[in-house]
Amino acid sequence: MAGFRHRLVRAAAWVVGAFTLAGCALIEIDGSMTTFDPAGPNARRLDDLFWMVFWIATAVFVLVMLGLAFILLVFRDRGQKEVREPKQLHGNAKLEVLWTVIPALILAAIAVPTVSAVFDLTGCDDDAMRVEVTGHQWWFEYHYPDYGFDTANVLVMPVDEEVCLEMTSEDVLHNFWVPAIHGKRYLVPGQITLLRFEADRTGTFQGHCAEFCGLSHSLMRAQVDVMSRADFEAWAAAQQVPTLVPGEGTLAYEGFEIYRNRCIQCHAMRFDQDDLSISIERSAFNGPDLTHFASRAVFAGAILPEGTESREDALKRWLADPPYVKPGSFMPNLALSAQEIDALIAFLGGTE
Amino acid sequence: MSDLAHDAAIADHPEHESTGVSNVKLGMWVFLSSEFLFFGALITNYLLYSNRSGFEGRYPADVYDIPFTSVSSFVLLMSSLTMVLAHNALSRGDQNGVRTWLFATAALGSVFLGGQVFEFTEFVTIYGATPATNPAWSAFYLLTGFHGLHVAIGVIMLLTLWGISRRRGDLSDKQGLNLEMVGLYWHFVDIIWIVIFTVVYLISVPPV
Amino acid sequence: MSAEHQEHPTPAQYWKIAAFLAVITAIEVAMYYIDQELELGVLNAGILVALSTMKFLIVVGWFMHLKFEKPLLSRFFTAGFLLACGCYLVVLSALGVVAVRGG
Amino acid sequence: MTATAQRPTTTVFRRPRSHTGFWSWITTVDHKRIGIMYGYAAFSFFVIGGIEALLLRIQLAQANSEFLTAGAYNALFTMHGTTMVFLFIMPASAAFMNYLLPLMIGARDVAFPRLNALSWWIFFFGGIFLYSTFFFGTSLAPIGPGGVTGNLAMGGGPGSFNFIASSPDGGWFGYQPNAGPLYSPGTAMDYWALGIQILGLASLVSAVNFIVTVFNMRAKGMRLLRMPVFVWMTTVVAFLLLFSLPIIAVALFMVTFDRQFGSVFFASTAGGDPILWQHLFWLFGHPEVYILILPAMGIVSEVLPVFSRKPLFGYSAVVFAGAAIAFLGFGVWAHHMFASGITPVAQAAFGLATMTIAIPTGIKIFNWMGTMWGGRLTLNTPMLFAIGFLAMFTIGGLSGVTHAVVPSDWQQTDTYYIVAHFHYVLFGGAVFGIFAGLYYWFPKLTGRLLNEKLGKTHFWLMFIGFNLTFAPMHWLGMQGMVRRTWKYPPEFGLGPWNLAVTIGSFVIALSILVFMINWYRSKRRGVASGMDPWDARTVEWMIPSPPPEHNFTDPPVVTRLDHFWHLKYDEDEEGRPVRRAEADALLERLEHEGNNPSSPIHLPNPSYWPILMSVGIPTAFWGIIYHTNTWGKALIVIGAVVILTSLIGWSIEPLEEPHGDDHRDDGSEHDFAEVGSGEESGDGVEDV
Ligand code: HEA
Ligand code: HEA
Ligand code: CUA
Ligand SMILES: [Cu+2]
Repeated sequence: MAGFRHRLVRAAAWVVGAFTLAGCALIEIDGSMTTFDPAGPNARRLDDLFWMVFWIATAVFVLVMLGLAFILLVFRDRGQKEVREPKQLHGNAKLEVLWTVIPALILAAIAVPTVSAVFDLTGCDDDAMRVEVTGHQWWFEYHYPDYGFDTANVLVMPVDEEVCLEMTSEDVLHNFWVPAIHGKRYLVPGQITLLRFEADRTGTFQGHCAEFCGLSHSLMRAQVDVMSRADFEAWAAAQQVPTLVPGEGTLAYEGFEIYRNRCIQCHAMRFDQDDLSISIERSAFNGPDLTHFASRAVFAGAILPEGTESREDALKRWLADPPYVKPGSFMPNLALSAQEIDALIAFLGGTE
Repeated sequence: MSDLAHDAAIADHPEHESTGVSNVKLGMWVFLSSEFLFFGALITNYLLYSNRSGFEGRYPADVYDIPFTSVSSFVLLMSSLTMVLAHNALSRGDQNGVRTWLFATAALGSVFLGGQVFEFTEFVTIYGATPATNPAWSAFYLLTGFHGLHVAIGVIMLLTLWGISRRRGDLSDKQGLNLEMVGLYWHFVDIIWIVIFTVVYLISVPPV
Repeated sequence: MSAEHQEHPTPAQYWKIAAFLAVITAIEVAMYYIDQELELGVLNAGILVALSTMKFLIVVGWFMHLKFEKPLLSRFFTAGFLLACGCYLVVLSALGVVAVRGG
Repeated sequence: MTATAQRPTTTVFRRPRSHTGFWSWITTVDHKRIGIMYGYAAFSFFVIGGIEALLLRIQLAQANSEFLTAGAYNALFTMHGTTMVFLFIMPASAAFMNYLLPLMIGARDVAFPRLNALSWWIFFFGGIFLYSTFFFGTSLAPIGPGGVTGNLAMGGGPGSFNFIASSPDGGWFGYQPNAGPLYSPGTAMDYWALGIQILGLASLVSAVNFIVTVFNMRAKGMRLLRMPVFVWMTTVVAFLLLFSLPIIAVALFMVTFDRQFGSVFFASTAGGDPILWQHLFWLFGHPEVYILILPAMGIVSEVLPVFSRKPLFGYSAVVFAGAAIAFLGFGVWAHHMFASGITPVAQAAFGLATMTIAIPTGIKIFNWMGTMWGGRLTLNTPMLFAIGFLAMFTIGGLSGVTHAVVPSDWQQTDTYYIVAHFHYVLFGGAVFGIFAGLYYWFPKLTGRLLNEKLGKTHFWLMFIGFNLTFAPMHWLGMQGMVRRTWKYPPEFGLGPWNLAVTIGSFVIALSILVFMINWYRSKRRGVASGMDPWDARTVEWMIPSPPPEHNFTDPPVVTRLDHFWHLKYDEDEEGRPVRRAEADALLERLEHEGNNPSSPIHLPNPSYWPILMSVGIPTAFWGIIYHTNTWGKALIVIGAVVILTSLIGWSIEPLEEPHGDDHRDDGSEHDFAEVGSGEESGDGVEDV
């Protein structure tokens, strides 16, 4: 029986080790994409469901493993002389019924909250504010029908009220995911899918395109700014006004010229002089609307600026060679000179 | 099922537990049962897309030539008759009958294929409808095309058998079994067309 | 050939069966034109499906001799058929809804 | 081999006669040799797929790594998934089925030996075809709306393409329209679609073959409910293949037509529906995952009883649970699409359907534990792997149930939590099961035992490495690490655990190396195993190891489940086995008779046609990819001609050498009306 105790000790050691490891992990990970820190009722509902099923599954697993461990410790053949041949049991109808019914019951218990949550959490309330989300390779576009402007990469929404995302894609499948606010939903070309967004805490939340959508799927991220209703209205108002054409002769104006000759092919922009404005429809190919570019914390699919990088450096890198930063990028390398880049940065810097 | 296999073994096989159905025949039926899922998928595509509204250009159902297709369907249906007559002749040892009916079946099959070729060319030339026109047409061509392919393969097998019986004057047991198998295959292709003719041609109406 | 316990139909019977099939086909085509006039819609579809099912069963049962074969064969055959119907109907209904608007 | 003798050579269509050497392998129709070839091919692809995985892991070892380009990464995970599923697990299972099915039901061979060879060669050339993409395939930057093309970085860098990157990169389920003509231009995805098409054809042929074999070729008394569970699972899998492959075949044809012939099934611009692809793929794809696991479950059901010295607990329950899993498996596919916007009704229905599968699977798990309960457990390597399967698969299964809780799957889907789930079921399940089988039947294959020390080292290394690799993925997924991501930023804080995963994957690699060494050494210098090293229960152990070409000198007449065991053991009044006095004499007799048949035995002849025909298929498919230019068209024609000629050759090939006193034919005098109809020759093996 010494061997038996020995084995127990070893097993215990393993378990402790595993748990400490897991513990470290919990501390170590800051988790800006974690699903365990919900910031809204929907995400919280999902979180609760997960832990419910997680603990049930864990219980089942532990029971099975205990059974297995017992069997291995007790019935293992250690070459003892005295052990006799085992009874040749062929089965037991009662047991069969038992381990058919019990799992069935457990599953039924899981099924009830599952189904109710499915129906509660799909679709939107009709009076919810609509935001039209369009997926592109590799960035998200947001259109605010009630206010009539477009923005990109950063989704801005008011706190404590439901916002209904009406989503579609312009090219391939994408999958819009902001773990803190709700689960995922595909963006399907030619179809509309709905996602009910609601946050009960202001702040900035990270998101990511979760469906494989080609070369730069890994670089298709999203950011959500949740703010008070008042701040949101202010922001929306600011977004509605067209941006100023910089004064002649300034560096910014050179940048404006470059925009008009080159960038305009893909990037729409609304100016205070209407005749200059071009809208998405008029642009040959649809890149992000740059009207209020400077008001967005991140750009290029919400991947830039990286870490502590300054916005300038990030823009420099990007404008110098987009496909290098983002493989397959539909924005080509325009072979811009250093001062052309500076001019553009100056111009874009002014688009508050 | 175990008893079934057992009876069979007692009944007509001293050496094996077995269904009492020859391997080839059993295999053929098993294979045919999977063909249902093949054509099922093709028909599903067609039903899905022929009921989606808002496609470019015409829908197949707009341009079907029902009288023409009815005739070719009738032809294929009758080829099943000739096929079964060939098989029947074989079991009566009437080798000439076998040869005649085999040829008749192959001929009818070819007529059906000709009809399909004609139909396709008509659609392409008159209505400019190609697989690229819209998903409904893609589905139409894939479905009817694969059915046509099955018919073509059947015709080849029929002619091969016919050729063999011409050369050897009669069909060996093995060839005989092959004839039965080709028969099963042929009838199956026919019943698939029975479904296609009804579901795709007669029922389907373009979405409004 | 193999393990058929009942009697084969005779050629005469085969001709009769074929004639019957031909008649059904004729009725089907007729239904098509009747529907053009009367707009029967679902009813028409129902009738047509019923008729073609009849044809289907006759060909399988007599021409393919399934009626005279060991039940095992029909079991396989129907298994494939039913599975196909079941799965694809679900696919169709699922897609029919999605197209309108996703949840 | 006793069954060989000299005979006059005749006719143009002589059948090949060599029984040793290269040609004998090329032309063999012996299910055992075909099984062995399947096995080696599958394992080679495992190594390739594994090395692809290791490359993925090196890239992901730390944040923002640039070891691989984006294109290369996408290509590698696509090829890794495709290889492991279609070129490793499936053929590995096929290897066991081919080798064991006839032996376990007491048959001379499968019902259609030549078709069997055909399946194998089609698979083999299918694999070659798929991998030829590395040399011939191209994949280019996507073509966006308005015909604008994406751009690749000039002169290297993460944005550029390279050797690896020019192979399929649409993911193993090639979602549309991303894998379509616009967004994956170039030929790589065509290689993928057509390659899987070929592999599917191979499996379909074997499926028919195995079903007929099981229903018609069982030795006398081997009723359906006396068959070993592995045979049952083979049958179930054969039906799953039979009914699910046609679906993927159609779906792949649609893709090929979209990409090659301008149809618009999935072109969203023309109104094509990308979700249709998902339905068709998963309608195949979910049955597929049970195709991958059920053989392993069969293997485990053979190994556990032997090393518990008890019969399988609840035999019929285990069998019917297997069938139930397969049946339910056709009704749950949309659980891969919970986030795709299908209606709440559909989501709920498929969620519930998915959960129900836990019930039959549980029945299996519990019956296996019941088998071990009160037994006398020998914890040698095969047993360890079987127990490892039990534990690891349960984890994977339970995480599967957490996906079935639809709303929580909205968070999990497309993250590493899913990657964790399916590696626990695929690696912890299927792969552990396969290794259990390898250690268990190696003596049958070679007459030698694999080395236990190395075996145990292999097991523990693999067990630890496996958990180190895949357990953290659960955590990573819930921390927001999405799948198929080539890079992740440091601020997500995923680095440390990804490093652990990478280390784990190399530990697995090491364990596989140990196994390879063990195999290599034991094949030559392993301890002789004798005929019945494990005191086994099933009839494949009633013949010498390695088995003679004709398997059974006279097929067993089976009296009950575990026939062989009951020949060796009686039960005392307490129901405990007592070895019969004559048991050892019996074994000796069986061994002697097995090797020296009194009367010559009829076996199907080898044939050239299967391999020839299967060369034609990839040839034609290469042609399809390049059909726009003349030599493409030429290839199609050549392929078609090769296939047709071999078809004709096949059908008029003489069933035996005329006047040959070599009895290796299947009895052309066979009356096909009744199976085998009495006379011994060929035992119903039809030379088709
Ligand atoms: C061997 C292959 C295999 C097997 C056996 C399974 C088994 C199961 N799988 Fe898995 N699955 C895959 C391979 C497999 N899966 C793959 C490859 C994918 C990803 C494809 C891709 O996206 O690339 C996937 C993805 C996948 C998804 C989609 C996730 C997503 O993409 O969002 C889901 C969702 O429901 C799922 C569920 C299940 C369930 C419920 C089972 C069940 O069969 C499990 C049943 C077993 C148990 C439950 C454990 C034992 C039972 C007991 C101990 C009884 C008591 C238990 C209870 C009462 C709960 N799987
Ligand atoms: C049975 C199937 C199977 C198996 C066995 C494996 C085995 C492994 N898998 Fe795989 N995996 C899949 C099926 C499988 N996988 C599927 C279907 C996908 C989805 C693909 C997709 O998303 O499209 C996937 C995806 C997948 C991913 C996610 C990629 C992504 O989403 O970005 C990762 C990442 O870590 C991964 C890792 C591994 C590792 C480390 C192993 C290891 O266990 C491998 C161990 C084997 C070896 C290491 C080779 C043998 C060892 C040697 C030859 C030793 C000598 C050689 C050297 C040391 C170089 N797999
Ligand atoms: Cu968009 Cu991934
Ligand atoms: Cu699944």
